Amino acid sequence: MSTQLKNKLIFERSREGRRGFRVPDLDVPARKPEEMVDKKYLRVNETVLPEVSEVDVIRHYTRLSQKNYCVDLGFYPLGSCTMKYNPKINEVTAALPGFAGMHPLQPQKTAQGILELMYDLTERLCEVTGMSWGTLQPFAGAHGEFTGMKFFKSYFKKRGDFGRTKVLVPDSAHGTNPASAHISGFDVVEVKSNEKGMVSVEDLKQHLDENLAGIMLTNPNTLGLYEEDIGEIAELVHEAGGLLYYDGANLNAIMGKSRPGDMGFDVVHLNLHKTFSTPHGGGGPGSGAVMVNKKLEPFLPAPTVRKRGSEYYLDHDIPDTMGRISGFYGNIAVLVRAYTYILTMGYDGLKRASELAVLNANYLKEKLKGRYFLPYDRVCKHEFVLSAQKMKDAYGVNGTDVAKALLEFGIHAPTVYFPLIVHEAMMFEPTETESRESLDNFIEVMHEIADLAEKDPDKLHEMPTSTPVRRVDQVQAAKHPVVRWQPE
Amino acid sequence: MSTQLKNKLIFERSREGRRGFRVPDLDVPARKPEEMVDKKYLRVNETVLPEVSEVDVIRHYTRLSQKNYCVDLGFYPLGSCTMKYNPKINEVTAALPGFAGMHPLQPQKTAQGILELMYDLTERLCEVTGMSWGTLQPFAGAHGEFTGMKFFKSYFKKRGDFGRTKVLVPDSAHGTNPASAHISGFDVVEVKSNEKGMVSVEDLKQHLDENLAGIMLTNPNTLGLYEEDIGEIAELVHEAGGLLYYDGANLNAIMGKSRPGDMGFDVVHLNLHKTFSTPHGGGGPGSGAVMVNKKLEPFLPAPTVRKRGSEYYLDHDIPDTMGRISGFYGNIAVLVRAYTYILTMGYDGLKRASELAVLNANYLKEKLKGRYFLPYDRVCKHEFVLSAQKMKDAYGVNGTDVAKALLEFGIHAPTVYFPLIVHEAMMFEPTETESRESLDNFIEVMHEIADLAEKDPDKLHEMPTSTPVRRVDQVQAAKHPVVRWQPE
Amino acid sequence: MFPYLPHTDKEIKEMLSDIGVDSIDELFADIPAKIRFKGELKLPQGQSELEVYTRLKTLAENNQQAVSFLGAGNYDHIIPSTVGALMGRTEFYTSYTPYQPEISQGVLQAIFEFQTLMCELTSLQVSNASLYDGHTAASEACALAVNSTRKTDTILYSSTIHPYTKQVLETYFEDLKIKLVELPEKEGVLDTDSVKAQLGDNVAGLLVQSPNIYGNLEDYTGLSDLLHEHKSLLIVSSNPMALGAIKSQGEWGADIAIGDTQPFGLPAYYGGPSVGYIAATEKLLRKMPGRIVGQSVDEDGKRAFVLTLQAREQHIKRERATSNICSNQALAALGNTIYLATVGKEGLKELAEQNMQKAHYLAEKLQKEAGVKLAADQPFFNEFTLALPKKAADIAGAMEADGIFAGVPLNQLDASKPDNLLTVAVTEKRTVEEMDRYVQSIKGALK
Amino acid sequence: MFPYLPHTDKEIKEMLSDIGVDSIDELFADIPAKIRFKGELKLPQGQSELEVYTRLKTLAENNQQAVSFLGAGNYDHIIPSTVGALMGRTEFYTSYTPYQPEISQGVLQAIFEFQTLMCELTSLQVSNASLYDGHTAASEACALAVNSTRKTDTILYSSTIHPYTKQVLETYFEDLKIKLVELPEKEGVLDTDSVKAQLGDNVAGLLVQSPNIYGNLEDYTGLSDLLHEHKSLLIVSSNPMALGAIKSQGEWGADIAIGDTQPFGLPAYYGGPSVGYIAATEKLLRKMPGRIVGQSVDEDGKRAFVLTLQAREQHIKRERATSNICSNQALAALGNTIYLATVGKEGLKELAEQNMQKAHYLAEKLQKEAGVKLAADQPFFNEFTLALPKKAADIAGAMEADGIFAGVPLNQLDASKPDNLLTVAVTEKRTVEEMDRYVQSIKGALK
Ligand SMILES: Cc1ncc(COP(=O)(O)O)c(C=O)c1O
Ligand SMILES: Cc1ncc(COP(=O)(O)O)c(C=O)c1O
Repeated sequence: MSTQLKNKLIFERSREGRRGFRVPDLDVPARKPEEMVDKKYLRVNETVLPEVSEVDVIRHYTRLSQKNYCVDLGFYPLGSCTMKYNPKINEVTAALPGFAGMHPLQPQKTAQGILELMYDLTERLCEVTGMSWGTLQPFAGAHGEFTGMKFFKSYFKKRGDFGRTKVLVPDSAHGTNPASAHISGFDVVEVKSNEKGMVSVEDLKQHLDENLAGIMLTNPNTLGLYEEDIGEIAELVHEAGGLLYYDGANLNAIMGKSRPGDMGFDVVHLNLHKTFSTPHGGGGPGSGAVMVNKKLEPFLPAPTVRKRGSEYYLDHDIPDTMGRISGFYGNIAVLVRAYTYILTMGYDGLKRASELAVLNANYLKEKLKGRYFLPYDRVCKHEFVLSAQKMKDAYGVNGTDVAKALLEFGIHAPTVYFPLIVHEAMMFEPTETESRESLDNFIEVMHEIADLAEKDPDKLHEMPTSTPVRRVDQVQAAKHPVVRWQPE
Repeated sequence: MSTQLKNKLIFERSREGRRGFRVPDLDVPARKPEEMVDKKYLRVNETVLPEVSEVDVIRHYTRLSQKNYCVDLGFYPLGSCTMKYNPKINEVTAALPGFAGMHPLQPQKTAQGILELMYDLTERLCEVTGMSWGTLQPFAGAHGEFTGMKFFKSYFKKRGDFGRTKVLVPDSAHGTNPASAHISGFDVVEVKSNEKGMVSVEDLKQHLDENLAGIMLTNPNTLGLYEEDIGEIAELVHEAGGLLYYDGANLNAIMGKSRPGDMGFDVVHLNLHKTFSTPHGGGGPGSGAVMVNKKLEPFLPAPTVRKRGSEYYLDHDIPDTMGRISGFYGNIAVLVRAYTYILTMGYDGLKRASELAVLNANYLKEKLKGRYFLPYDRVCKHEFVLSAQKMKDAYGVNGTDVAKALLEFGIHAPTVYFPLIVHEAMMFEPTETESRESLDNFIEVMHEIADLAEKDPDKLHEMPTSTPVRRVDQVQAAKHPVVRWQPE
Repeated sequence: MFPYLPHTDKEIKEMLSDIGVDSIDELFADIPAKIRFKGELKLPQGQSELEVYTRLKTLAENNQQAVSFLGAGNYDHIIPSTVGALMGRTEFYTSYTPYQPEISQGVLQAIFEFQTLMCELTSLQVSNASLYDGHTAASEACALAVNSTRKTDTILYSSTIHPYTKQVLETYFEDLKIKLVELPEKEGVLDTDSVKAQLGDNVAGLLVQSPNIYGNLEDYTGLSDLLHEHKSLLIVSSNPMALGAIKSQGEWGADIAIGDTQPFGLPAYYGGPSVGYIAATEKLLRKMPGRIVGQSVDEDGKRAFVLTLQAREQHIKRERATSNICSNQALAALGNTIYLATVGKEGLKELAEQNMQKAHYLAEKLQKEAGVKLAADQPFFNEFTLALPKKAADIAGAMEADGIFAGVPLNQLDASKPDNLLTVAVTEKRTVEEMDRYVQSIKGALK
Repeated sequence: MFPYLPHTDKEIKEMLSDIGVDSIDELFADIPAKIRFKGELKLPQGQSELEVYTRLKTLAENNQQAVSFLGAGNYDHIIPSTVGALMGRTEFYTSYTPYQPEISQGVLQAIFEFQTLMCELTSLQVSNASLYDGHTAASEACALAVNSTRKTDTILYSSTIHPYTKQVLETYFEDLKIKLVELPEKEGVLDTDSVKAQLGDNVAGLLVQSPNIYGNLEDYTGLSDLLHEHKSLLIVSSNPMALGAIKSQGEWGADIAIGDTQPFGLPAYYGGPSVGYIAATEKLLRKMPGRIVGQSVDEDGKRAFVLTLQAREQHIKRERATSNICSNQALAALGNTIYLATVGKEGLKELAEQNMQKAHYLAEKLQKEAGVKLAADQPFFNEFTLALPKKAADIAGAMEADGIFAGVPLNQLDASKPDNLLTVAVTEKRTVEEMDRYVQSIKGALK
C-alpha cells in the first residue's frame, strides 16, 4: 500500500461530513439542546472527533492490529507475566448476552446467575490458595495489593494498634508492592535478599519491631525460587505481631502443590489475568481478586457476595469493612473467563498446569545457562532470571539488545531489568502452554543471538529491522512529550 | 520466528499423542465398536489427522490468516466480483443462535422466524429485480444459472416444445454461463459483440430460429456497459419463442435505476455475495438466488417458501416443479446477512449504492484512461475494462505484470484476461464502498506502474517481492499436481 | 446517511467535475428511457443498526429449539470454540477466491489441508476445494463417472441413498440423456444381488450410501471388483463423522467418495452452509469438478500453494468444463479443517465411537423398555430407523410437547416410504438423561 | 487430557532427562515438606467445553433482563457492531502491555488515539492510557491534586457526586492524613456559595460532578478562578456521553477531568470492565497516574508510539511513584476509541442530543401524565431524579412486574438519602413506546 493510506492516525483519515454510523430516527419531538437546557451548560468547543465511514474504521483498526504481536501469534517468555494461552471457550462464555447485558444495580433477585458465579469463583479461589473468603472487586494486581494493605490497616485499627506503620518489601519485589504499601499509608522498608536469592532471614529479623505491620512477599519469588524459609518467615512475622501479604502474580508455579494459606499468609491477591488465563488485552483489564483468612474476613470491602439458603446476595452489611474500593464489583467479564478456565481445568488440570510450567522453566534454564549467565543456579519454579552482564562486559551486548534481537526472530522479549537485584536481568517464564518445539525453537534462537554477540555484536545493536517500526527513541518521547494528536 | 515454526502445514506440527480437544466423558456403557458392529464394517486404515494442542491450532491458523489479503485490509478493484465492504452487523445477526441452531427438518411451526425471513427476502429481491417470485436455494451464481436453465427446460417441456435446444451466450459472457447451459442439456451458441462492446443485434438475428431456447445476458455487460439495445433484444428473443436469462452478477450498477424484469428478462439470478454485501469467505459460500416472472413461477424448484394467513411454510406441492436442486434450502446464513443488508440500506440506500458505484467506476476510468488503453470509451456503469496490449507490445509488460505490481503496493489485482473479447483485459470494479482517497491512492499507484513500465519494465516482472510468497510456478503445479500432503 | 457509503457531497461534486458531467443522473443516461426505472423501489427506508438488529433478533426468537434427535444429513454435534474464533478472522471471511496466490497463502494452504484431510478420511488419493453440499456432490460425482468412462449412459443408485440426493440427481440428469436406475433394497440395505443384473458396459457408475438413509451400514464386499469388471465406478457417499469408525470409501475400493461435512464443526443453520466433499482415485484428478489447490514453489523456490488444473474449469473451458461450479463453500471447508485439526486423530475416533455408543444405548433401551422395533436388523452408526405401530409424524408431534425433536419421519423426505418409519439420530451431545427422557416420552406417545 | 497442555508423555520424559531429574516431583522437592500441599484440591475434575459451556449458559440464563431505565454510572447505549468486531481481533486482546514498541504499534497507536479523544472531549491538554473506572479515577485525580500542590492536606468534594465515588475516596484517603470535606448541596446541585468558606491554602482541590448523581447539570461559573486564587485545583467528573452536548471540563476551567467511559461502546456487564478516564492541563503531565503513550520516532525517523514518562511509574519509582497502577483497562479503552471513531463527530452530537431529548420527553410526560415531581428544578442531560410520594424501592419493585427496571432508588447507593428518590436514566435506545409504557406502569404503581 502506498504511504498515502498507511500509518495514519484515525484523525488523519477524517473527511469533513463523512459518517460511519447511523443514529436511529428520533421518535420523540426534536428539540434543540438550548430549548431544554440553558446555554451556559452547553458545550461550545467543537471536537476533532474523526469523521470517517464504517469501512474506514474497520480497515484502520484491522491494519493497526496487524502491527501487534500477541499470544495467538507466538511465544512470550515474559517473566512475571504468565503469558499463557487464552482459551477460546472463555471468550465464548464471556460473550453470553445473559451476562453482558446486566446492569450492576438491577435487583439482585434478577442477578442470581452472575452472583452464583461470583460466589462459586470466590470459593474455588479460596480452595486454591487455602484461604477463607475474598473479594473479586480489585481491577488488577496492584489494586489487589492496595486492598491487601487496607486489610492490614483495618486489622490494626480494629485492634487499636496504631503504631504499626511499617511494611517490609524484599528488594526483589515487583514495583507495585512498595507503591501499593505507600499509597495505603505505610512506610516501606526494604528487606535484603541473601546470596541464594531468597529473603534474608537475618535481615528480616532486624525489622521485627512494634512498628511492623507486616510483609509483602511473592513465593516463588521474582527470581522464580521457592522461598525455602517461608515457614520460619511467617512464624517470625506473626510472632512480631505482623501480617503476611502474598503477591499471587506467581501462583502459576504452585497450584495444587503449595498454598499461600498453608505457608502462613493472611492475605493473598491473585492475578486472574495471569494464572487463570484471562487475556491481557494489551495491558488490561485484568482482575486482582483478593483472598483472606478468617482473621481478616471481617474487613472485606463492601459489598461481598454471600449465600442465604439457595439465594445469592451482595452483602453490604459488613460492620468492620475497609469500605468501598471500586465503583461496582470489579471486572466481571474477566471473572467469567477465569471461572470458565477453572471449570475446564479442574483440580487435576490446574495442578498439571503448574507441573508443566515448572518443567518448561527448568528445561529452558538448563538449555540456556551454558550460553547466558545464570546467577542463581538451582531448581526454579515457573520462571528464572539470567543476566546479560557478562555479555555486556565482553561484547557490549546488553539485555535490551537480546530483547530486541528476539523481536527480530518473531518472539517476544523476556522481562528485562527486573528484578532489580540482578544486573542486566532477563526474566524468562515460558508457562505450561508452550510446547516442546516452541521452547526448542526459542533455545535455538537464543543460541544464535549468543553467537552473534560474540561474532557480530553490531548486528544485534541494529535489531530489530523487520518489525513494523525499529527501536524507538524513548528519550525524545520523554523530553518533549507529545501525548495527543494535534490538528494542523 | 525461525523457520522451524514457520510455514508448516498443520500435519507437520503434529506430535504423536498430543491432543487439542477433550471429548465429554461418556455417560453410557463403554463398548468397543466391534462389540456393536461386525468388524467388516469398521475402519482399518489409520488417518494422519493432526495431533496438536488447541494452542497449536490457534497459532497455526492465526498466522496463516495473516498471509491473506481481504476487504477489511484494503481495496479490491476486482471486476465482475463486486468486492464491496462486508458490514459487521451482518455478522452479528448471522450469529444469532436462534438461527444457527436450527435443523432443516424441524417442524415448520417451530421455524416461523427463519421462514418469515426467507419469505420477506424473496419478496424484496423480487421488488429489486422486477420479478414475481423466486428461490433462495442456489448455493452460488453458477448454481443459480443452472437453476435458470432448468426453468427454460421445464417451460419448454410443459409446452411440449422439445426442439428448443439452443442457448445463446455472448462472447463476453462469464464462463459459468456456457458451462451452466451445457450441463443443463443445452447446446451453447456464441453471440458476437459489436464494435461498441455490446451484443450485436445483427449477429443475434442469425440465431433466432425454432431451436432457440433463449439467451443468457448480463446487463450492464462484462465490459461494464449498459446494453443499449436490450429492449429490442428482449423483443426479438421473445418473438422467436425464446426466453431471457439475466446473470445478476452485475446488478450492483443499477439498483433502483433499471430492473431486469422491466428490461424483459424472464429469469434472474443474483449473487447475494456480490451486490448484497455478504462476504466471499475466500471463495464461498455465497448465494445465487433466482427470481422469475409469472410465466416461469410454476416451475420453481421444490420446496418454495409461501405464506398462508399469518403462517409461513415450505411448499413442496408444486406440480410443474423442475424438481429439487439442493439438499435443503440453500446457504441460509448467507441469506440472513443479505436480508440484514437490505434492511440497513433500504430503497434509498440501495439506489445510492448503485449511483456511487457508477460514480466511482467512471472516476477511475477517466483518471486511468490517459495511461492505459480503454478499448470502449464511453460512460460505464459499475466497472470498466482496460487493455494492457499496447503496454505489452511497447514494453513487454502485460496484464499479469500490472496485476502483480499492484500486489506489491498492497492493493488487490483487477480481474485479468476476462472478458475474453479484450486482449490483455484488466477489469476494474471499485464498488461504492471505496472512498475518494482510496481511489486516488489507487490511481497514483497505477500511474507509478505505468511509469515503471516505460522506465524499468524488469522491475515489474520481478514483482511482487514483499508478499508472503512471490510469483508461483503454475506450470509445475499443473504438470506434476500435488494436491495433498503426504506423510514422509 | 449510510455508514458504508463514504462519499461526502463535496467529494461527489469534485468527482463529477473530474469526470466531466454535471450530475450522477448523467451517468445513467445510457439506460433507455423506456425501461428506466422511475419512482422508488417499494422497500422501507434504510434503518440504523439497532433497528435492524431488533428485527433480526425477533425473527431469530420466533424459531424454537428442542432436544434434537434429528439427523438425515444434518446433525447436532459439538463445535469446538476454535472453529468460530478462527472462521471469524476477517482475513479469511472477507477475502476473495485465492486467484492471486501471492496474497492468498492463508486460504490456499488451509484448502490444501482440507484436501489432505478428505483424502485421509476417505482413503483416496485426490480431493477438491469443496462442492456445494453432499447432495449436489452426488450429481457431480455421477457426472464425473460419466465423463471418465467411455460410452456410458447409465447411472445406478441404491434406493437406500438419501431421498433428497435422489431428487437432486433426477433434476440434474433429467435433461442429459443419462439414465438413472434405482436398485432395490433388502432389509434396509442395498440388495447387492441386484447390481449384477443391471451392470453392463453402458453403466458409468453405481452410487451407494453408508450409513444409508435408515442409518444402516452397508456391506460392499466385492462390489468394486464387480463394477470394475465392467469399467464402472463405485461412488460411495458417507457421513464423514462415521468415517472415524467405519470402513472408509477407499477401503471398500470406491473410486469416488462423497458426502457432506456439516458434522465437522458447522452449525446446523437450517441446512446451510455446509460442504459437499469429493475425493477420488488419482486417475480421476483431471476430470474432477471444482477448484483444486496444488503445491508448487515461488520464484525463490519457497513452497507455495496455488489454484491448479484450472484448465478443467468453466472460466477457461467454458461449456466444455468438467462442471459449472465457480464459487464454492470455501469458508465452511476452512471450518471443517479447523474442526479436524482441533479434535485431531484421537478425538475424531473417540467422537465417532461415542456417537455409536450412544445411538446403540438408545436403540437398545427403546427396544427393551418402550417395546418399539427397529425397521431392520442391521448394523448402524449414530442413526437408526424405528418401525412404529403408529404414524411416525404423529409420534414425533406428540413428543415435541415434551421438548424433544424425536427424529425424521421418513415419508417426509420421500412420500413413497411407509409412514411409520422414524429415523433417530444420536450424537455425542445427547446425554443419558435426554435419552432416558426420550424413552419415557415415546412410551407416552405410543399409548 | 487438557487441550491447553501440549506435552506428550514422551516429551516430558525427554525434557526431564535433559534437565537431569527423574520426575516432575523432583522439581518441587524444594517446597518444605511441612507446608507442601498433600492430597488434591477440593474442586471438580476438569471438564469438556460442552459441559463447561452448558454450565455457564445456565448461569447466564439465571439472570433476567428488562427494559432498563437504570443509570447511576452505567448505561444502556447502542454499541456499534464495529466495536465487537475489532475488540475481538486477537492481536489486540491477547497481547501484553506494549512494553516492546517495535511489535506493539497497534495497541500503542490506538491508545494514543484514545488519549487524543479524551483531550478533545474534555477540552484539556493531556490524558493517560486509562484508569480502572470512574470512581477510582476520582481518587487518583485527588491524589494528583495533592501531589501537585504544595503543603495541602484537604480535598473538598460536593455532596452531589456519586455516593460510590465518595465511598471509594474515603477508603483511599482514610489512612493518608488527607482530610475529605463534603460541601453541601442546594436544590440538587452543589451549593457553590459553600466553597468559599472552606477554601484555604491547605486545599488541594475540589471534586465536583456534572451531570451529578441526580442527573442534574451544575453551574461552575467562576469556580475555577476562585480555586486558582488559592492554588487549588478544580476536578470535574462527567459522564463522557454528556460531553457531546454539555460544557466540557476544560470549558469550565477545570484542571483535571475524570469520568467513566462505559457509555462509549462497553456493555453494562454488571459494572465492569469499564474505563476511568483522566485528562488534565499540560503542567500536570509529569504527575499523572498510570501509563501514557507518547509520540516519537524510530531509528529510521518514522513516526512511532511508545510508553513514555515511565519515570512516574511504580516499576521505576517504586514507593515514590505517582500511583501504584500497573495493568489498566487497555482493551476497554480501545473499545472506546473504536466507538468514538465509528459514531464520529456528528454521531456523538446526535446521540447526546437524543439522550437529552428522550430524557426530557419522559420527564415531562411523567410530570404531566403521572403527576410525579422532579426532586429539583434543574437542567439535566439523560438522567433525572423523581421525588415520589412512596418509597422508591417499592415503586421500582412494582414496575419490575411490568418488565421495567424503573430506575435506581438513591438510598440504595447512600442510605442517608431520602428513600423516595428514584433516579431515572433514558438513553437513545429507549423508544417512545417504552417510555409510554413506563408512564402507564408508574401510574399503576403509585395507585
Ligand atoms: C509480581 C507482580 N506483582 C504484581 C503485579 C501487578 O499486577 P497488575 O499489573 O495486574 O496490577 C505484577 C504484574 O506484572 C507482578 O508481576
Ligand atoms: C458475471 C458473472 N456471472 C456468474 C458468476 C458466477 O457466480 P458464482 O461464483 O457465485 O458461481 C460470476 C462470478 O464471478 C460472474 O462474475
